Amino acid sequence: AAQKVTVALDWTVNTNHIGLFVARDKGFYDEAGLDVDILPYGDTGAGTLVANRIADFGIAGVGLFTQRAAGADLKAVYAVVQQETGRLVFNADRSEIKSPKDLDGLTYGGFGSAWENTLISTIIRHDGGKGSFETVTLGTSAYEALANGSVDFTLEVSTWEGVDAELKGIRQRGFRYADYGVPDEHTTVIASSDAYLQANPKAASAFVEATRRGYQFAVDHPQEAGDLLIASNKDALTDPALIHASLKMLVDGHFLRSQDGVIGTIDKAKVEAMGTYLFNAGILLDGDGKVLKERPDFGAYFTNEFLGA
Amino acid sequence: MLPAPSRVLLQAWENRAALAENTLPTIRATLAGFACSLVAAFVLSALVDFLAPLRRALFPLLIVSQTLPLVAIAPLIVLWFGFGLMPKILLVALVTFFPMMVALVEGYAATSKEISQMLAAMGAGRWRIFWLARLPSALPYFFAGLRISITYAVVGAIFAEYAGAAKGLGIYMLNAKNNFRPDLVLAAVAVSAALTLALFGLAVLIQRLAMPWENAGSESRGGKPSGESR
Amino acid sequence: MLPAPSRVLLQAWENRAALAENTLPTIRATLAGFACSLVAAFVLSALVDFLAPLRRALFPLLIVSQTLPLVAIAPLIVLWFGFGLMPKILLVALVTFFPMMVALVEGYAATSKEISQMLAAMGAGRWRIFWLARLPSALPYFFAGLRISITYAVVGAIFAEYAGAAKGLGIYMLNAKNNFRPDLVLAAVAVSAALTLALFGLAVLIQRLAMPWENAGSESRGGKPSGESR
Amino acid sequence: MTRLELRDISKSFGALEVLAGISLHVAAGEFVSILGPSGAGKSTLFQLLTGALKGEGDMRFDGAPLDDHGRHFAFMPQRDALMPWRRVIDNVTLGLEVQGMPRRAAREQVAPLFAEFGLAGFERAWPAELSGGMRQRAALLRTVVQQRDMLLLDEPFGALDALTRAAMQRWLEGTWQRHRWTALLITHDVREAVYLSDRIYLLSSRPARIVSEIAVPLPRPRTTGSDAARQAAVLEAEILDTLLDTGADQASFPQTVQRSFS
Amino acid sequence: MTRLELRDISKSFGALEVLAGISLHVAAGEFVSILGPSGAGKSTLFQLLTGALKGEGDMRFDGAPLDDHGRHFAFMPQRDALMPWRRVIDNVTLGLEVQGMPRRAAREQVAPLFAEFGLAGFERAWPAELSGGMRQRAALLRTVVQQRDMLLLDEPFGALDALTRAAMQRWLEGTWQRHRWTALLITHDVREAVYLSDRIYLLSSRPARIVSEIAVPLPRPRTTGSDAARQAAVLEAEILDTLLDTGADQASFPQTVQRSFS
Ligand SMILES: Nc1ncnc2c1ncn2[C@@H]1O[C@H](COP(=O)(O)OP(=O)(O)OP(=O)(O)O)[C@@H](O)[C@H]1O
Ligand SMILES: Nc1ncnc2c1ncn2[C@@H]1O[C@H](COP(=O)(O)OP(=O)(O)OP(=O)(O)O)[C@@H](O)[C@H]1O
Ligand SMILES: Cc1ncc(C[n+]2csc(CCO)c2C)c(N)n1
Ligand SMILES: [Mg+2]
Ligand SMILES: [Mg+2]
Repeated sequence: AAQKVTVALDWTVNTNHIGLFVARDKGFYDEAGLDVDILPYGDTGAGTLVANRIADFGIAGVGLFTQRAAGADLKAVYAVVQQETGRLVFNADRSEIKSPKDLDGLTYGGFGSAWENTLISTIIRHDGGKGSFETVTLGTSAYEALANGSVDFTLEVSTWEGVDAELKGIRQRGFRYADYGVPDEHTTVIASSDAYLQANPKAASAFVEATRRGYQFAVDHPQEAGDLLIASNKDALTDPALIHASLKMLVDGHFLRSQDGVIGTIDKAKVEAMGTYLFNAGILLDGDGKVLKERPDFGAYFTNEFLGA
Repeated sequence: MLPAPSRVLLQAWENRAALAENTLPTIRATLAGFACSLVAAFVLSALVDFLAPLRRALFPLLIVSQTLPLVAIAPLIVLWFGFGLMPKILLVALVTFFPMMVALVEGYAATSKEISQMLAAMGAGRWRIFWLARLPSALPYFFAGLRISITYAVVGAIFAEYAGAAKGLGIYMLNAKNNFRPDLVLAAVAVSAALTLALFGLAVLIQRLAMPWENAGSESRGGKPSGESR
Repeated sequence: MLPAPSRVLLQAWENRAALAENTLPTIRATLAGFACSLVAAFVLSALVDFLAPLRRALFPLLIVSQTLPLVAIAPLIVLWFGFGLMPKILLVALVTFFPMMVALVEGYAATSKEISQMLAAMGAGRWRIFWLARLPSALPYFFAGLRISITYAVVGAIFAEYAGAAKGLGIYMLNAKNNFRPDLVLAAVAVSAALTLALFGLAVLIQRLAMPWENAGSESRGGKPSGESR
Repeated sequence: MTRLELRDISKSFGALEVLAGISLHVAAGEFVSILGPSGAGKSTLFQLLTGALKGEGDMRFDGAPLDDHGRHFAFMPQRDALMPWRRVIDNVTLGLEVQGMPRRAAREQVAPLFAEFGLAGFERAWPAELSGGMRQRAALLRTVVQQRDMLLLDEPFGALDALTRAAMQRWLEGTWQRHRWTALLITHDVREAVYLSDRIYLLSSRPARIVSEIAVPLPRPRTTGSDAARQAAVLEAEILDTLLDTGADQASFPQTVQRSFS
Repeated sequence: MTRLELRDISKSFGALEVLAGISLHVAAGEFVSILGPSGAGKSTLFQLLTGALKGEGDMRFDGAPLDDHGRHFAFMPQRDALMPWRRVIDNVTLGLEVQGMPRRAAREQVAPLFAEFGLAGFERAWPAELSGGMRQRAALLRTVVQQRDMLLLDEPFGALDALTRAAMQRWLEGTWQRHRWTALLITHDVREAVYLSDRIYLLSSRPARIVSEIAVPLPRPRTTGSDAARQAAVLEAEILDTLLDTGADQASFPQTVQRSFS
């Protein structure tokens, strides 16, 4: 019988998740002997679900660093994107914001994670500002708040919210993290737990490889993959144009598969760089809330061993 | 900022299939959860009525159970009970239980002294007094509580879905919102409001049927024909 | 899955400064919001009591206001009113208003027919009858509603903070959760529970003081000395 | 001068005909009683007068149609209708307060009457702490202090023992005489009716009709003298006879009454 | 054989002394009345008997300490305590139901009595639809159908007119005789006490003491005969005298009672 595998999402269904749906609906998981259940996005974070063994896999981001430092059993096994897709955005009509230092004193609509402040401070200070701003925790409402002027800026996934804004003709501007001293990263990864990986190495390999086939297919056949994603999420995805435009950007921008043809593989250097950056910023805390004194071994935060050849 | 009502209606109609499909699980969770909390409220309130010490021990616990910010515990419930119907039923029960419980307990206490004395003199035990006098006395209170509860039932189910569900009005709203479709969010909100209104109407109807004496002898202005002041 | 209580307590103590700092805004929002909803419940219930047609018109609206899934509208309210105290007050008021309103309306209806007739015969106008008979008759109902409401006040404030705030217990919980500190989440939950328990205790105390007659002549087993069955 | 005049008053509850054309009048300063079997419709008549119920027929007060029911009557309901949430004194001052008298003045006005009503020391008690008879006296006190044009009393002495009842009746008669109140009294006690009234209406059983109107030409104050007592006894006997006769057409009810005992 | 025996019963509510050493007894099959001023403590005594209140002193039933208050008495409270949520018939069958009788059987048993109590046609009415006297009769009916060892009646006829009252009294006397019930009656009506009782206890005003115990040696059934009536009148006068004498030590209350009228 097929082995059951569950995977939790980090956000409502979007093009970052395309590989999962393609692999599922194209039968790649079936062929790998897996019965994959894609858990819906909800208030309970994917990291929490995975670390607590409610889900076997989950989509994660930078949070993985802070959570693992705090003792969560999380390990990245697949890089959904090869470069940073995140971006700091604000409305284009805010002409007074010329560079990041102008963000000092403004209001940020955030998602409630510790690394956000570090990241934004870095950007502002790198530009010569003080790095002090107001944070309002909004979660999924951040983008409405930005549109309606309640907050001055936020962070976005440029291949999703950015594309949407462009399609809708909402004029926005933004700063790329990498331009202001933040190391490049795999913004979105798939993570599992050491406990699961050790107990189910075969299934883990099967899942990660089949998932890679899914992303591979999406890169090769973006139109068909997009339609497939829409078809299996009729209720949620009501704007086909957004899906296809977003996919186009993910593919053409070499996010899903790098120019060198790398797909899914996690770049040790990027993990080390991001980890070191966060460690130096002093936001990696242990389970008791104490700042980590020893630089952790970030090599343990990820593995490529389930990717196969 | 908000889409026009006409647009909401139109979109609701166009997406009626999806809406219907997502309403069903919510209704199921609402009804099941509400049924549980109804039973629990009756059983627990009766228990507490019989055992005063239990009341003193249980009430703080119950209050605490209400003070747990749902936002904080909904994820926990998902962690414990997974993504099935169970956690939704639990959350709905948790949300709707308290108003009925409080109303019942207050209602029992409103029983006329004379009537319970008379029953005791008839040789009625505590259980009979409860059944014959305290429970009927608590009915108007109970229905006040029921009306409050029932407005929370649907909301509770939607909330539970936010914490994690495959289908349901909550999920539909969440998706619509993150896909920048406020019109569909509002359509789902309208459906949930309609559901609640229907449940509320049902509660009022049941009250009418359950308390026929409330309208007896009331052919007069002002007030009910309650035997006497209380 | 859950941290040990000892650990929660220890961490609560170690982070007491941060907890206190985040508790204050929540208390402020809770009290302000509750005060608003108290006033609104009295004014509106009285209005509705005087104008039966208004009742028929207003009640569905009020019910709908309760059916709006908070998860869906909290963000909207925050977007409209900003991140200050205002949206929190509004949300707390929205959450706590309905139980008191329903209880009051039900309570007015429970007024003894004989008493209102007698007052009318004394020449008392509707307003006086309301003030002298209907309001006191509604008091036990009101307090049942109040107890329900008050347990929701803190939760409402926390919820509002979840939807968007700079500081507060809700934000503290959210951050703790996202940063994988279930112990701190629970510490904040404990604080919120303590707050609610305190408010609840206060409500019980006020009820005792406000209804001294409820214990009069009750030197007997079972039931209160209410004038007569109702 | 006719103060209250009812013409052909009828009232039904659904299919139940209760009042079937009641006509009666009460002159200013007159004390009139209504005697009638239990369940006849006496309390219903008062509910019509106080506006709590609507019926058919013509009701006039001082010649004008009775519309502001609340201005003319001090009404004592059959069940005491004390407010459990007000102390006895505050229940007693209720009518005065409704009339706009400041609370303190109202209390001062009623305070001396507590002793006369046997309620001294219970001013600050709650109604739930009173005995049945004490409740009734408190309700009566609440009624009489209102100083309205007319008293409507629905069985004001039903829960009182012979002594207390006699004392209250005497107080009522005396005070009534002093103030020249107009009064309409519902009672089930023939003696009480004779002792207090200028005229008595006898009601049939349901549907209630007026079967007889009896004048009580006894001198006032009705204190002593065996002559008056003898006259009263004759009247009482007459009334009981009438009641017995009219009661007889009511088939379902046992009519055999010991004349010697009742 | 002594059925109920009370020895030196006392009861206070806080500082208010209500019962000050009441001793009385009721023999099996005996009808005993308690007469006393309003507010004396009569109803309080019944509350002690039914276990609703705790006091001091010794209470025995058939020689054994009275602990299961619910097994011995059929109790009619002073205020009717009808349940507003039960139809009249279901209020009446309440005691039988509590005793475990099936509802249908209970209804069949009580149904014939509705006519006798003047409540025919009101079986399915709600209590709120009854007149004051009808409520009282329903409460009495609920009490007597219980067929307990002993009846405790707290002013069962207070709201009834003379005729209805006489009929009910007659019914009670007749039925009591037939069943040889034991009965303890609280009343404020001297005639009623004399008509119904074998013995009468007179209570002083609060704090209540027993001031006199009066035997009523009239023949039963107490139907007719002017001889009996004369004897009864003598007894009544005697009782009123005693009441007047004892009432006199109660300073705050007007004691002047018209002997001719009360
Ligand atoms: N629950 C109570 N709390 C305080 N005082 C009470 C209570 N019940 C009765 N009393 C007081 O006890 C006294 C006796 O009351 P009780 O009802 O026994 O009188 P009663 O003899 O039955 O009078 P009545 O003929 O008017 O019914 C009264 O003064 C009353 O105020
Ligand atoms: N609100 C009501 N609804 C239905 N029937 C009613 C209502 N009020 C009174 N009745 C009926 O009307 C009749 C007369 O009632 P009412 O109270 O006027 O009698 P009463 O003459 O005052 O009797 P009592 O001497 O027993 O107080 C009764 O048969 C009663 O059942
Ligand atoms: C589609 C999509 N949009 C927003 C987020 C929320 N989010 C999480 S991390 C981050 C910033 C990236 O540097 C943002 C915006 C998400 N997870 N997926
Ligand atoms: Mg009446
Ligand atoms: Mg009494």
